[in-house]
Amino acid sequence: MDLTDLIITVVKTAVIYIGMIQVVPLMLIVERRGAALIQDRPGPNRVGPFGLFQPIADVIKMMMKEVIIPSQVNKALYLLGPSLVLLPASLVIAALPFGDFFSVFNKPYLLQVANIDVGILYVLAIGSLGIYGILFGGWASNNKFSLMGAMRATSQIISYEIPLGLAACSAVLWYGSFSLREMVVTQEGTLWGVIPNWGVFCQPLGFLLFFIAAFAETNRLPFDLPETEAELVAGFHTEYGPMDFGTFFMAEYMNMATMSGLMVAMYFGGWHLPWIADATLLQWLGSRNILAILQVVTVVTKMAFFMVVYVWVRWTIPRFRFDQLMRLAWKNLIPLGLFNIVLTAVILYLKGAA
Amino acid sequence: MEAFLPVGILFILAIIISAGLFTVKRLLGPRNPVPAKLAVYECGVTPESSARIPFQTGFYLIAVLFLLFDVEAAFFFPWALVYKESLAEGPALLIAMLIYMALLVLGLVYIFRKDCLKLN
Amino acid sequence: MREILFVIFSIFTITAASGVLLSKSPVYSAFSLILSFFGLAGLYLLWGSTFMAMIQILIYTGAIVVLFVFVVMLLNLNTEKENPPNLLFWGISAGSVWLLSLILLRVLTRSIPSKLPAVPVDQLRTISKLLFTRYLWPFEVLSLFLLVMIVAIFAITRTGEIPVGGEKS
Amino acid sequence: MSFSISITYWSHFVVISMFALGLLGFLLRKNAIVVLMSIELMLNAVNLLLIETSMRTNTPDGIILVVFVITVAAAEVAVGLGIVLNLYRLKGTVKLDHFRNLQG
Repeated sequence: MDLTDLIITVVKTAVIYIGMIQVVPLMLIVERRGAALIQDRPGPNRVGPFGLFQPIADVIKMMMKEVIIPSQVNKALYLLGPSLVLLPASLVIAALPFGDFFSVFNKPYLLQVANIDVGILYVLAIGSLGIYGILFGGWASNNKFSLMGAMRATSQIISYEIPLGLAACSAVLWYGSFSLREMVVTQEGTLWGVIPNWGVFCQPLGFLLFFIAAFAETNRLPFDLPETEAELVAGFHTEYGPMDFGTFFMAEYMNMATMSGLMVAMYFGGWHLPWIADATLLQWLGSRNILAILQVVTVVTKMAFFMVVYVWVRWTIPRFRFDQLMRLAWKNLIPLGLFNIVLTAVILYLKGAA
Repeated sequence: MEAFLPVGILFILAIIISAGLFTVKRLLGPRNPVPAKLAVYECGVTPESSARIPFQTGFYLIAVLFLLFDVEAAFFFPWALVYKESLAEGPALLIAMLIYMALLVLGLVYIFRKDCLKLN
Repeated sequence: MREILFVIFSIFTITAASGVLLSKSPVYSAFSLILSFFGLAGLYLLWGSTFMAMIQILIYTGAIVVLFVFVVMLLNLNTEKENPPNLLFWGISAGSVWLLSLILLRVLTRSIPSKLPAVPVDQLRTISKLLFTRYLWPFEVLSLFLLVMIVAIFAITRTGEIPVGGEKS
Repeated sequence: MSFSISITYWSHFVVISMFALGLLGFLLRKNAIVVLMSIELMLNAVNLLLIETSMRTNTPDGIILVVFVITVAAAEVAVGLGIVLNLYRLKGTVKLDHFRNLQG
């Protein structure tokens, strides 16, 4: 790896990371306006045209607020809490593929932070570290509501990690690879010449499981038990100031974006457009780099669709109760995940035998 | 292993962003601590008892079951990786996994029978 | 480059591991344990075993330490103070234990040649194949073992709340 | 893989130190939970040695052994902490000095 490689890698990483952070202000306005649309009210529409500058105002307001460190907290862990949530959320995006590759000086560079051969395991492993920020932050706050909120959040996240893993496992079974990039490459073309060869058509049950588990993993409604306002004040971040709350929020939105990116890569064909092969597109466009831009636009559009679905579901479906949540995970999703693995294995066996 | 170098770069960037957020809030926000403001929040009244809550075994059981099932699920991954290639050698791997999964399902059935996961 | 990273990760791991011992509060011990396992995962990566590094993070940091942290936080043992350590006693113990481990390692690894590694094979698939061919039966027994563990845990855990300070307090 | 021999010695140093720290914590600490953590440290030192040797000699068997060790460690922690919980229920503490009923 020479110097130009290193510089391009650093720039690429920075661009992808900063791009993922931009999800946060965008989602702020989409969520607030979306909620207003669904609840039939105007929503924030004063700051700038159509209220588009609302996120800027929100961020400035958060920064200018007073920093409060409550007197009874366990200071070191209390201050570390938000960062401990943000770090794993930032690291997970390394495995997401945003496109095939672009070329600089006739040398190809992948449109992905790192092409990790154990991609899906990496995502599951690093993604599971996010709970420590919640646990330590909630415990260090030294408040009943915080501790209860943290415990609930953790129980929920760890319970839904197993269905998530089982769904990912059946995807690995289907594609025969851990690498998300290779999964996307396999999804090119059509199934029986009619429908796109996407994971969602080959693994419908797996996608459903992954979709439900993704909501629970990101603590979104209908699974936002950790911060049930009526019971737990604000959950694990009761004692945190505005900017720390902002950091937790940022991590939540980045996790949502990562989950959307995973769903796109594993089940919705990644950078492939339906029915059009990459080679044909390259012929039409004539240039590798224009194709790369088109691929990035495709992936981002698909991700944006899932983000809108997140908002839509949030304001449509009411919240579960805690025992219902646990029953859903252990009694329904885990047996279904195991069944899906057996089903996939048997189908692959029959396909191989035929 | 070289593939993880960009992850290291990303890690450094993430640390910079977290540290930046940390300093920004320290620099911009006013500081005016008052004892009442710094007290523990309990819906506006003085805290009744300490934040210690009785240990609920339910949480422990969830964590233990998660641990055991996570270990079992982790073993599905290497199997899933080589399953497709091993199909040419007959259904040996499929049967091996079915036995493994039967034992796992037995565990699940035991959990449902005992019904220990009912919280509240 | 690799050597420098290796030294950094080693020092990080050992410092975090000593943090487990030296922390007054079990919560900080658990936190150090997380850092230490993270450093170990880095060392596994440096040795070229990406799969084991991920399994280390997934199972050790992601599941085993969660259990520790749950128990520590819910039992709230923070108030229990241990007597301050006798530094001389700890130092002598540390030295002798370290020497003992050194001798143990020398004896155990005498037969292993310290030759330089060949080009690593496609490690992921090799391990997976091996696990389901030569080690298939130990693997099945492992499943049975975990099943027994589930039963055992339900047998020893009584449901209900444990009041602060135990039932007898 | 351009590791020199000296790195091997470094690695052994890490293994020894981690094992020694684990053993030390196991022998000297009074808190039952920290004792369990120390056992984890010892197991991890052995894991590191196994992986290092296995990668150095290019035999994947060592890594399989690590997989088994991790499973057993998980089960050990699960049952161990269950026992600690029961101890806490009995005496309201997890300090090992308080459990001397079996002492002769």
